[in-house]
Formats: sequence, structure tokens, C-alpha cells
Amino acid sequence: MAEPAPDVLQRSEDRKFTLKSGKKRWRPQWSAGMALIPAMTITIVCFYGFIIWTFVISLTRSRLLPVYKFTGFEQYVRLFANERWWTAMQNLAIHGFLFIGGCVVFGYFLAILIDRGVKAEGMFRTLFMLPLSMSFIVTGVIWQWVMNPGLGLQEAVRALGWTGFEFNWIVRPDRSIYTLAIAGIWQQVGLCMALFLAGLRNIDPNIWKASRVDGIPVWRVYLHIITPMMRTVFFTVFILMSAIVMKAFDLVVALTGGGPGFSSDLPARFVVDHILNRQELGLGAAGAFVLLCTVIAVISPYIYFELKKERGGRGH
Amino acid sequence: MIMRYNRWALYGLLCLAAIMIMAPVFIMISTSLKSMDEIRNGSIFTLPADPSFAAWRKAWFGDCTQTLGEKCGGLSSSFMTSVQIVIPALFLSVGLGAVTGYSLAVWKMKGANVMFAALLVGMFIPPQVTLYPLIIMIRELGIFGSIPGLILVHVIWGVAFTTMMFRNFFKTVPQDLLKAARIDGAGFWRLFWHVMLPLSLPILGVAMILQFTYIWNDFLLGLTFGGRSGQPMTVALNNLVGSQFGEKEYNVDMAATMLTALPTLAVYLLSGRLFVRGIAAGAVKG
Amino acid sequence: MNGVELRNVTKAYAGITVMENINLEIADGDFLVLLGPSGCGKSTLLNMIAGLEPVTGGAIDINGRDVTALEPDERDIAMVFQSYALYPTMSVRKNIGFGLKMAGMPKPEIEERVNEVAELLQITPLLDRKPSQLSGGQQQRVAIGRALVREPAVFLFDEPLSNLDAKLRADMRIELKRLHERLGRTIVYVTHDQIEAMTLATKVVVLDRGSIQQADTPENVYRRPANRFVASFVGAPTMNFVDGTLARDGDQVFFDTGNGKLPLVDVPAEANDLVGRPMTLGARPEHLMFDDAGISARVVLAEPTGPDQYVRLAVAGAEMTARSGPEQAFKSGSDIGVVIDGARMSLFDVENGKALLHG
Amino acid sequence: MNGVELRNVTKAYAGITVMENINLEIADGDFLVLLGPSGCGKSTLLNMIAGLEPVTGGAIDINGRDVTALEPDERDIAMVFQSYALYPTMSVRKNIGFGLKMAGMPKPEIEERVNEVAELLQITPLLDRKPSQLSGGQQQRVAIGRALVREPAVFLFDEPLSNLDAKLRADMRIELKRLHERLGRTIVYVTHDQIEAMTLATKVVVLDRGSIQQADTPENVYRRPANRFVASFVGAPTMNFVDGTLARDGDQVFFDTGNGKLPLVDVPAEANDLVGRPMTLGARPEHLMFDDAGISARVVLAEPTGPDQYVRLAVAGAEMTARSGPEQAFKSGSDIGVVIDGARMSLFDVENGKALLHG
Amino acid sequence: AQTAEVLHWWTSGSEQAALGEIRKAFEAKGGTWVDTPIAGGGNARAAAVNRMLGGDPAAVFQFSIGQQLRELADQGLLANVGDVATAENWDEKLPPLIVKAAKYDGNYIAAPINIHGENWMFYNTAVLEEAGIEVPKTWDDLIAAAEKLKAAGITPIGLGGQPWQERIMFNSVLLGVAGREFYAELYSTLDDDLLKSDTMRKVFETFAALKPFVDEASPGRNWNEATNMVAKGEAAFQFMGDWAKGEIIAAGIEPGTTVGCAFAPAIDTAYIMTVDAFAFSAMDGEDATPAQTLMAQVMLEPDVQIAFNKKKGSIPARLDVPADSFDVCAQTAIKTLQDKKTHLVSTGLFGVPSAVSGAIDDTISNFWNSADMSPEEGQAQFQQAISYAK
Ligand SMILES: Nc1ncnc2c1ncn2[C@@H]1O[C@H](COP(=O)(O)OP(=O)(O)OP(=O)(O)O)[C@@H](O)[C@H]1O
Ligand SMILES: Nc1ncnc2c1ncn2[C@@H]1O[C@H](COP(=O)(O)OP(=O)(O)OP(=O)(O)O)[C@@H](O)[C@H]1O
Ligand SMILES: [Mg+2]
Ligand SMILES: [Mg+2]
Repeated sequence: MAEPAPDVLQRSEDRKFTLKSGKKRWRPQWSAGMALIPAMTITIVCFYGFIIWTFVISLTRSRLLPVYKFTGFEQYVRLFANERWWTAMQNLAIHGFLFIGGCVVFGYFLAILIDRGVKAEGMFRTLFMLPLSMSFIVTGVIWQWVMNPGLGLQEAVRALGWTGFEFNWIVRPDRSIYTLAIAGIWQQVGLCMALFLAGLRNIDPNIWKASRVDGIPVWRVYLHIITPMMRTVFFTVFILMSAIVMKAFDLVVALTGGGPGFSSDLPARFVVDHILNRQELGLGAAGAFVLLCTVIAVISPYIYFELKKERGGRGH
Repeated sequence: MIMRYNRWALYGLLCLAAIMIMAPVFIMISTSLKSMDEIRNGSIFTLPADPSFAAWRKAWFGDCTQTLGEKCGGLSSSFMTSVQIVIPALFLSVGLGAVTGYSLAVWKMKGANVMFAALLVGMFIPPQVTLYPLIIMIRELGIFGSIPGLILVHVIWGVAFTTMMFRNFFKTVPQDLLKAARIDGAGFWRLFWHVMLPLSLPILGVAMILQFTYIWNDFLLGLTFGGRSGQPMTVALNNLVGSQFGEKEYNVDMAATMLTALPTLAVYLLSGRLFVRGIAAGAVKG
Repeated sequence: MNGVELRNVTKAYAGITVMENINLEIADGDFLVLLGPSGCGKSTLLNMIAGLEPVTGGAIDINGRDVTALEPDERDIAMVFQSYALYPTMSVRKNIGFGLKMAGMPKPEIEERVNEVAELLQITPLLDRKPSQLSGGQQQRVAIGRALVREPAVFLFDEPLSNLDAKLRADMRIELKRLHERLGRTIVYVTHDQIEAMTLATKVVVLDRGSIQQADTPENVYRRPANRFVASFVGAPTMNFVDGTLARDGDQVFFDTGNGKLPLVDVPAEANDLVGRPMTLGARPEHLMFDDAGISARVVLAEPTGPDQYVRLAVAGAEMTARSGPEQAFKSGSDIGVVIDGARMSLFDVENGKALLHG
Repeated sequence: MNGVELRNVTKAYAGITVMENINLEIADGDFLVLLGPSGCGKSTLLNMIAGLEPVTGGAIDINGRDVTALEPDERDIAMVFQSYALYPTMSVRKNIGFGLKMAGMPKPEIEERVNEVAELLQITPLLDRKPSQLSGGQQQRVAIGRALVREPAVFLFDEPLSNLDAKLRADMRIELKRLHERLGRTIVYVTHDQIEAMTLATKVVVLDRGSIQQADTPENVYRRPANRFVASFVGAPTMNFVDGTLARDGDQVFFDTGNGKLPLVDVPAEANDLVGRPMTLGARPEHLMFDDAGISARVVLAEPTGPDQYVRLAVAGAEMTARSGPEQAFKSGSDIGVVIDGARMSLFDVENGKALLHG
Repeated sequence: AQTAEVLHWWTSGSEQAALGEIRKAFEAKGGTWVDTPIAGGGNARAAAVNRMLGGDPAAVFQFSIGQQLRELADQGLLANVGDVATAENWDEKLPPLIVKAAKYDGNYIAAPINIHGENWMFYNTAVLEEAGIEVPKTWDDLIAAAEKLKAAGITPIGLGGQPWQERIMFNSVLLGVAGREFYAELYSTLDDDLLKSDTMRKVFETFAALKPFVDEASPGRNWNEATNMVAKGEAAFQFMGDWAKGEIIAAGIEPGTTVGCAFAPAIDTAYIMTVDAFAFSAMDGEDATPAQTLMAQVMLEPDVQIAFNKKKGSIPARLDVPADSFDVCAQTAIKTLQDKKTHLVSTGLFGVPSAVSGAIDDTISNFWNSADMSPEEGQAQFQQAISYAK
């Protein structure tokens, strides 16, 4: 073809734009390392350094202020002899199970409802996420009212004529721990719903078509096919919610104050109460350390999962 | 026909859920519009007989006849403080999370996974537990009792969460895109700035919204690290509603609580759609 | 009637009509291929037959039964997807048997049928693997197995081979063809690969923008395209088109492009009626013949593909592709004589693209 | 030396060697196609040339400069990806100009070069769109533009056409070929589509499991495959292989499979040395010829593809594919005589698959 | 430059008004008052300590006197106001128990500004009259009265079911059943023998006997809601500190009229004191700055004491100020305190180490809220918790 080649076809003489001189250049990998420094510093100093500090303090008889007079594992002896601590740990298990389970079940259920292609989806979604904007303190205050047998739901229902109606969990030592889960779920269910909804939206629509052709009832599709496919979402929800459970403090303070008695206490509140109010820094630190060990035991499977998954695949 | 009934059941369930979720918020609003007498004598579920915004006014401006001098104890005085804390803390913590997540996800460095796992632990530590060493650290940095100190604390406690969001998102970015950018000569920062950050807009939205909520609603860190000048709105809220030995004005409490929650509420109302889309874009792909 | 029948089927999404007034009869045992460019509505049509998309208007019969209002699983169909759509968390065995289980078939029977199908598709050793542990070709086989086990009246395939590489695609194609011959079941098959269409189909339906352009045997679609769209869509390299008029010089018939006269040989007698009328000539590469007596063409580019060679020629002001054997050497820029096989050419109306005559 | 040279290049992932001792010279201006099955290491090789993957051992020169330790943007290369890998948030204009901007070129100059490239690729009207607003073919063009604008010494293409449909793929193929002819720049091109390899390459490198099987002109790779792997990988439908011995009966040479004698015609003289030795005969479909004098073969299946027809034959205890014109009618189950073109056949060692002789 | 930042937890209306009296006096003397209110004693105390640790202390901060304050002094974080105290002769004018708690190393590190009594019993006179009940003098009387009230459909005891409120009631029972000497000795020695004694068991038995007399909604209730129950006649008695008077006044009732105040039933007379105090941060060195000195001085001036305490509902920390302007309840208290034998400390904010105080709250609350826990078990747990905490 005789067509004259435009300029672009001639390599420009001036190649300095694409070819730098051959000397060693700053490598992007080095920048990547540098960029990690702040986060790494925070991790080492603030997360692990502080955990170690907590451990050190737990070996002392510090009260109001840290003092470094070591008494061995005495604080742990005291901690483990403390009935309130065991109640709190037991409550952690109950609350963790109910709260995480409730968030997963209700969040997933709401997500499925919305995913069934409803009109006004945006409205429902937004409504369900509104409680998320409230702090745990606010959540606690509201629910304390609603669940107060003298003021709230019980009284209102009785006023309507069902005089036998009972909803007095918040004042019953054997039930008050469940009220924490109710209020907590109320607040976090929106986030879970959003996460699940996003996961459902990522499912290949052909899976749905295939299952319709196979004549599988919708509930079984969710149960047998979709749910197993959402494993990563479940995991994300689990991690986020367990972080909340481990840190649960504000909600207890605002909702039940740990009561009646200390029947609805949680370890985080136990620890904070002892460190900040009781001037039992050493004991609080021992509790904190035990709590952190529990944390690590809970999330290490996740860590393992992350590492394994990524060694297996090779990205995208 | 069966379809029709299913639809009804579907909407029925959704509406029921919506009512259950919204009921407490309605109680708050209706209580805030009542007078104290009405609250003492009525049920919390009844609507205000004579709605009045007096409680809201009092919550916002405070009651200058009662208080000591310069501040009237309302929320208005600390609103700006909260804003001054939230905005830089939000940008810094999300920014740091974005850079760290990017760096961990994209630049295959040895030990990146270990580092990520190590960082995740930070999401589970109750900040109250390590208050003392943090106070000492911030003191040594010379920024205790100031807004910058408080901002730093928020960045520290936010970095694990934001990093997780961004890392998981950036893991889903196709390798080819990164290769193309490297061939184009984009180094670490320019790849981040020109390619990855624009890509991450949806997840950026989610991280911003959640971080905003956390920082805005924080009470303890603000109380501890803010000093006198850096007390956020939640501390003012606590002063309004949290006094142990004084009289309780529930209507003012509720109004104040609503006022404090308004900015986050607005954020959610305005960005609900963005939120789900953002999560769909990668937060859950793990 | 057995087989599938679409009567006046219409489909609109949110008020925008994407399929209009489709009438189509698919005989029992037919292998019908839906062919057309992306977005022409192939999948939509298939989904409507399957019951996955409701029709906006019209009716669909399967084996003489009006299924328009039935659910997919009541329609006696099975479907295979381009993305395989295997249930990722179930073993191959469960993937294949799940539909039967849902239909309430007893376990031993399911077992037996799954084994039979696996045998047939040679995937017995894979039965206990998860889909993620299979290669693309194996996954596709499982997807077919899942359809097969239902023993439906009609199989629907939506681009089942597009995700496979060239070699595997060719192998699977042959397997599908054999399967059809063994089962004798009706198949509706979507593709945009015309080699697949030609080799597999007993009947090809060419779609464009939601309407049927031609429904005929593969041979007719290739040899006697109903219009210019079909002619250009079917065949690779594509058919050569030139505008001009048919002219006659004694015995010799030409096609006059204005820039030169293309000699046509063995022109059918009916062409006489069209002399002088402006039209489009269509000639496939294999119907351009090298002949020193023909019009002189300049060689632009020669592409040897192995068994053949495609030669781009500049001739009579147009660019055309001819096919030749691999041996002949073509030098870019050299000249060569060309004639067109009038017995195989097609002539199209310039305005509406309708075929006027096939050689 | 100009062009690209790989010297003893080795690559291992986590201790597992995936490429061993690759030596390859790519001359300046060559269009080198890397061909091979999935997972054979084509992308890995390309990425090593680009500097996106570090080599485990050996060295790479580009235009005589050792670039082994350099960053991708310092290597004077450009790359086009199968997934296009356009920056989704940037307009087409920005996508193309991004590399220049990164290199610090002044704005007006970038503008000018982007416009020139857009002109060349006929995407000027698309310059202000986002990639998501483009069709697959347009996206691929933009990706090429992004490479072009860098004016590199070497272009690297990783299956650039695999995501396009058949028709578009054919068109883009021709465009790429033209582009190469106009620019005369070195191109390394990965594909597993052998038609692309044959039509585009000036040199084809066939890879299998991380090692080079053959590096030669397309014609030689097709006509004179170095071994059985190359022979089977290149060509569709694939070459027919039968095991047996070469036998001679007077003038006539046969290939004796044990179940029958396949007559060979025009066998080269060198074949005499191989008589009696067990080996594999390879014959491409177009080199099976129908001749009543030949061995009787049963027709299993005839696949008309439009311009051609592939006929599956059961002959001498093996199944073979022959190619014929579209006109001839083959009835399944009927018998037909077949001979093999000995001048085009290949013979392979049974043990190691090495080619012994090409007809 | 007599500027002092004052950190405190008095955020409610009456508390603010009371504190305003001190502020007025301080400013009248040329001081500049910088106010930092933080609601909730726990929050405010934590904030005060944290700010000291962080090197940004408030000059004057509300704190409880006792051991934890001494710990701060131990770390050199406090300034002493001994000069003012000597000049004003605080040693003489304040109750000895308070003097002891406010000193470190012989120096005053805090200014105690008032005394609240915790063993008060508020009752609705109309309700009692209607049921034909006298104000009970012993716990047995009270239990008998409660039975009657309950039968009449009135909640006998309005209790806010929070640990500290339950502990206030428990201490009243302890004092009432075991007597003031037992009380004093028990909490000053934390002696195991006393904890295990029969007397102690009787205390627990009496306390347990009160369980049926509170309403269902009690747990978690705020003290002021309980007070309102008494004011409205929904409940007959409340055992609460004298700050409840503020709430009664807010409900429009003059203490001593419709709602009466009396000491909780007891075998002898005593006053369980709790003290509000302000401590002084070491701004630079051990010695108080002029502003701090001025503050300490102002706080204990008789006029200020009267004005402040009348608004606060407590009685002056100085026992030498005239009582006549106070209400009847306060007058009773002031009169009672003239006898030093009646002085007892609360276990809430001073008197016992906070670890012990916490342990007491925990076990009492747990005992109170565990329906099926026997008095013996409660006593054993109480003893064990204290022995671990001390
Ligand atoms: N859910 C939908 N909503 C709106 N329009 C749709 C929807 N599904 C398909 N369409 C439109 O209908 C037309 C036909 O789509 P269809 O998927 O059937 O094409 P196709 O022939 O299968 O294409 P491809 O070869 O790309 O798969 C297209 O124009 C498409 O945009
Ligand atoms: N990051 C990696 N880690 C481990 N192994 C890898 C990695 N990348 C590639 N491999 C392995 O190296 C081999 C070559 O892979 P490569 O991607 O180069 O193949 P390919 O020829 O491009 O295949 P395809 O045609 O599927 O693109 C494969 O066996 C692959 O599993
Ligand atoms: Mg489709
Ligand atoms: Mg590849």
C-alpha cells in the first residue's frame, strides 16, 4: 500500500519520555514498603505493644495508676475466683452466639426478602440501615425504655387489654442477657443485611435460571445452593460482628448497666469498670489479657483462612 | 395465584420488619415532642398530645438560666468541635486504610498476609482497655488534650477496619490492570492515585460512612483525649442526659439524642444506595 | 404437533420491544441453531422457551401443549448455560442428580440415572469432585449431564462452548453432534459462531435485532441467504459485496461496478431479467477463481492459514477476498486475473438487501 | 542485535519450575506468535519480557540492551491484554495518554500524539467516552492505541482477540496484520488460536509445558511439524494419526496399520529407508483424497461447514477426518475409496514423537 | 491570673446551681473560673486522672477522698492546700473521719465541701396514714408495715435496682440490725470474723426479707424515678441519700410534709456520711498555686458552705456553721453529727478502698437479684469477695 505513513509511525527521535537513563531507579516496591510503615508502627506499638503492656500490668497490683511492683499471677487468681468475671465470660458466649446468630439469621432473611425483587427496595434498605447510624449508647437508652416492664412494651400491651402479657426480660437476672442481643441485633442487622444483599447480587443469575429449570423450590435454592456460595460473606459478617461482641461495652452500660446484679455483664465492661471506676487496674488488665487471648483464639481461624486461600489461588 | 399470595406475604414481612426497626426511633421522636408531665403520666407509645419543639430548643441551645456562665450546656457549642474532629480523622483514617490496603493487596510483598492478619487483631481490641499506654504515648508526642491528639487516636483505632475494607476490595482488581499501569510507568503512588483510588470510589464511600458513624458516635476517646477544648458532641450529650444525681428531662434527653444522631442519620438517608453498591463492589468478596 | 412452536411471540423490556412477532416451528428431533450478532435476542428467545422470561405477547407450545403460563420445570425442557452455572458447592454427582431429587425421585433410581449419564459423557471418574476442581471442558460436560438426566423433550443450549478454547470447542462440537444423533431429542442451540451453526444444525435461524431473518437448512443459509444481512453474517471470511449493475456483452455476463467489469461465469438464465438494474453482488471467497482471462486484480495481502490461503485483492475499485490452496505464491503488489463463479453468486436489492437471485 | 533475545531464561514459581532454559531470538520487525495449550507458559514468557515477572535465571535483551533488571516502563515495550485492562475510570483519551503523562511529556504533545493514534485506529469519535461505553472491539482498539502511543521497540500482545466474537476477531486480525506491516515494529503475540498464529506470524513458537517445541515460519510449523505435539496442536480439524509400518508393494507404498493398508501416493524417495519400521503416520484432512482405487472407508459423519465439508471416516481400524468440497454428498454408512497424499504426510517416531520425515 | 479550671460531674440543674454559689464567691475574690462539667462520676474521675497522666490536668477537680486520692498523691500528681487548712483550722472544724480521708502525709490534698447522709428513709405520709402505719423504728416494724402495704396494693419499697442503690439500702440494714459500732468496725477492719459472724447473717436475713417488697420494674431504675414513686404515693418508702430531697422539691413538695424523712430503722443513731470533695492537681510542684489556694479557702467559707449546701441538699462539711436556715431533715442531720459517735463512712466513695467498695456493690447486688440465693450463701460470697479485694 502506497499510503504515506503518518508521523506516529515514525518513532520519535526524542525518546527521553519512555527511556530513562539506565542507572538504578527508585523501585515502587520500596515505596510500598514505606507506605506500610505507619500502619505497621500502629500495629506493633499500639496493638501488640499495648497488649504486652497490659500483660505486664496484669502481673502487678496496680490500682488506680500503673505501678510496676510485680506480684506474679495473683491477679489471675483473683480474676478466676471472681464470680462476676465468670458470669461475664459465660454471658460473652451467650451474647456472642445470640447476637452474631441473630444478625446473621435476620440480616440474611431481610436480604433475601429484598432480593426477591420488591418495589421500593431502596426505601426498605435505607430503613433497615437507619439504626446503624445510632451509637450503642443511644440504642441502649431507647431499648431500655421499650423493654422496661413499667413503661414500655409490656405496659402498652397490657393497656390494650392483654393483661397477662409478659415481657420483663430486662429485669430478670436469668433473661437480661438476652435483651442485649435484641438491642444489638436491632442496631447491626442493617449492616448485615447490606452485606448479604451485596453477596446475593454477586451470584451468577444463571444459577437461578438453572435451579428454576431443575424445578428447585426457592427456599431450597437459598438453603442448598446460594447459602453455601456465600461463605465469604458469612465470614465477613462473622468477623465484623465478633469484633463488636468483643468490644461490647457501651451497649451494656446504657441498656442494663450489667444488671440486675451483674447478670448481664460482659468482659469488656468488666475490664473497663475495673480499670476506670474500681481502681483495680491490675485485675482489669488481667481480664483484658484473657479477653484478648480469647479474641486471638477466635480470629486465628480467619487468619489461617486468609493465608491459605491466597496461597492457593493466584489472584485474578 | 400462588405468586400473588407470596408477594403479599413478602411485602407483609418487609413492612413488619420495617415497623419493628423503626418503632424505637418513632418513640424517641414522639417523646422528644412531649412535655415532661405527659411523659410521666402517659405510655411511651402514645403520640404527643401537644407536640412542642421546646425540648429540641433546650437540647440544642441549652438552658442559660441554669448553667454556669459561658456555656449554656446545649449541644450547639460542641457541634463544631465534633466537625473539626470528624473531618480530619475521617480523611486520615480512611486515607491510611486505603494506602495500607492497597499496598498489602497489590504489591506482592513477602509477609503481606502475615502483616494483614496481625493488623486485623486491632479490630478486636476494646480501645478502653489500652487507654493508659495510649495516653502516655500521646502525651510523649506532645499532643495530649488537643484535637490533633484525638484525631491520631481515631486513626489508630480505625486503621484495622479501613485497611480490611480496602485490601479486600483491591484484591478483586484484575491483575492485568495493574500490569498495564506498570508498563505505562505508573509507580506506587501514581498507580494508587490515578488508577486505584478512582476505582475504589464505591468502597471508599462505604468506609467513609462507617468510619464517620464510628468517629461521630465516639464518646470515650473524645472524653479522654480531647482535653478541655476537644470535647465532641457526645460528651455534651452525656452531660445533658448522663447526670446521675440530677433530675431527668426525658424529652430533652431524646431530643438531644436525636440531634446528635442527625448527621449520621442524614448520611445514611442520602447514601443508602451507594452503601449497598459499595459493599457489592468488593467488601464481601473477601 | 410434537416439537416446539412459537406463535406471534413478542417480548418487551420496560416497554422497549426487543422481539417482535416471532413465529417459529421446531420439529421434533430438530437441531435448531439460533445465530445472530450480540444483543439480537438469542438468549431472550431461549429464555422465553424455557419459561425463565415471561412472554409479553403470543404463545409457546411444547409437544403440542401450551406452556406459556407454566413454570420452567413443568415445561419438559432442560438448559445448558455458557457459564455452566453448576452449583459450586455440590459434587458433580449432586449437581446432576439434584433436579431429580427435587422432583421426588427415589434415591436408587437417581443414582442409576446419574451413573448412566456419567457413563455416556465419560465423566464417571469425576462424579465426586467439586466443579471448581474440573477443567472448563469437564464442567461443560457436567452441565450437559445435568440437562441430560432430566430426559426432557427439548434441550436448550445458550452458547455452551463459548468459554472453551478453540481445540476443545471443536471436540465438544463433535460430541454434541453425536449426542443429538443418539438421543434424537429436539435441541435449540444459541451461538454466534457460524462454524458451530453450520456443522451442528439441521435448521438455522438467523436473528437480527429481534426478528427472524431466515430460517432454513444450514446449506441454504450459506448458499442461498435470504438477504444481505444473512449473507454477511454467515461465512468467514465474510462474503465479498460490490455494488453495480449486471451487464451482458454477447455470451459473457459482467458485473459492472463503475470502476471495472467483473466477469461472471456460468450465470443462470434468470439473471437476464436483472440486467441493467442497480444491485449488490455477493460472492464468497471460494467463489472467486483465478483465471488469466479474467479482470486484472492487484494482490494486497496473502494470508496462509495452513490448509488454505486467503488473498486480499484490489479489483474494480473494491477490495475482495479470494481463497486459494496453500501452494500458490502470491506476491503483494503483483497482478492476477480473476473471474467470479456466477453459479454460486448471490444478487441483492440495493435498497432493502433482499436476495434477488442465487446462482 | 536489535529485537529481543532470551538467553537461558528459567522461571519458577515457589520452587516449581514452569519454564526451563528458554533460548529465543526475535529479529527486529518480526511478528512472533507464541502458540500453545492453556497453562504452557505463554503469558509467563510474555510477562518476563515485559518485566512484569522477574526471571528466575537467565537474561533478556531488548534492542541489544540487557533489560533483565529494569522496570517494565524502562524496557521500551508496550503490552496489550486479553481483558483489555483499560483504566475504567478514565476516558479513552486519558487511557491512551496516561503512559505519556507518567513519563512527563508536556500536555500539548500528549494531545497531539493521542490524536494521531486515534486517527490511525479510527477511534477519534470515541475519545471522550469511558471504556464501559465501548463495545468489545472498540475497547480492544483503545488498548492497542495505548500501546501504540508509547512508540515502543517491541509490542507484546497477550491473546488480544480471545474475548471478541468470531466475526470481529477475523476483522481485528486483518487490522493487526496491516498495522504490523505499516509499523514494521517487533511484535510478540500470544494466542491459542492457530488460525491467528498462521495468518499473523512471521515466526511461530510452539510451547508445551514450559519448553519450546518448534520455532519456525508458520508454513513450516504447519507443513513440517517438528514433532507429534506440534502436528496435533496446529491445524483444525486436527491432523489424523495412525500407528503402523511403512510397506512397499512394487511401486505402490502403503501404510500398514495392522487392520488395513492405507495407500500413499507421491511418496518421497527418502521414505524407502523407513520401510518396516514402526511409526506414526500423520495426515491432515485436506491430504486425504477420495479415489475409488484407494482403500475402502466407511463414512461415519459428514459435517458441512459452508465452504468445505469434513467427513469422518472409519478406515483401516482407525477413525480419520477428510476434507472435501461442499457439493459432494456423503451418506453416513456408505463406503468410499481413499488414498493419502504421501507428498504432504508426516511420519513420527512412535516413542518420542519426533518427526522422521515430511512428505 | 487567678484562673482555675474546675472539672466536676455536677451537670444537673440543682447541682449546677449549688456549684454556682462557689463560683460566685470565687469570682468575687478575683478568681477566674473555667468550667469543665463531665456527667457521671466515673467518667469525670477517669477524665481527671487521664488528663493528669496526659500532662494536661485540670487545676481543681472533683474526686472522692480516700485511698485512691492518696494514690494520686503518691505519684506526686497532687498539690497540697495545707496552708489554707492550717490558717482556717480545718482539723477542728471538720469531722475527724473526713479529716483523715482528706489528708496525705499530714497535708490536706482535698477540700471536703459537704456531707451527704446515706441512711435516710423517705416515706409518703399520706400512704402511711391511709394504711394506718407508724413510721417504723426497727426493721421488723418495717417488714410488718410492708406486708400491710403490699396487701393494700402499694409498692412498699421504691427501689432503683442499681448496685449502688441496693448497697445504700443494705448498709442501712447493716447499720440498723448490727448497730453503729459493728458497722464502724466492720468497714474499718474488714475482719473475716466479723464478716462470718452471726450478726452478719442476721443482716443478710433481714436484707433478704425485703426482696418481696419491691416492684417488678425495679431493676435498672434510676433513683429519681423511685423517689417520684414515693412522691406520687405509688411506693411507701425509699432508702436513699439526702439528695433525694432535690427531686422531692422538684415535684413541688417540701421535705418533711407529704414526703417525710427519717433515719432508716436502727437500734442506735448514726449517720452514714458520704463526702463531696475537690482535689488540686500539682500544676508545678507540690504547692498549690494561688488560684488553688483561693479556691480551697472559698469552698470552706461558712457563707459559701451554707449557700452551697442548701442548694445541694446536703449539710456543710464544717459542723460549726449555723443550722437554722436549713430544712428539717438537714437540721436533724447537723444536730446528729454533733455527737462524733454517730459518724460513719459510706462504702461508696470513701472509707474503704475502691476495690472493696466495688466488691461490696457486686456481691450485694448479686445477692439482691438472685431470688434463690440463701442468706448464708450471700454472706459467704460477701466475705469471700471482700477478702479477695482487700
Ligand atoms: N433484563 C433486561 N432488561 C432490559 N433489556 C434487556 C434485558 N435482557 C436483555 N435485554 C435486551 O434485549 C436484547 C436481547 O438480549 P439478549 O441477551 O437476548 O441478546 P443475545 O442475542 O443473547 O446477545 P449475546 O450474544 O451477547 O448473548 C438486547 O438489546 C438487550 O439489551
Ligand atoms: N503466580 C503464579 N504462581 C504459581 N504458578 C503460576 C503463577 N502464574 C502462572 N503459574 C503457572 O505457570 C504455568 C504457566 O502459566 P501461564 O499463565 O503462563 O500459562 P498460559 O500459557 O498463559 O495459559 P493460558 O492460555 O491459560 O493463558 C501454569 O502451570 C500456571 O499454573
Ligand atoms: Mg446471550
Ligand atoms: Mg495466558
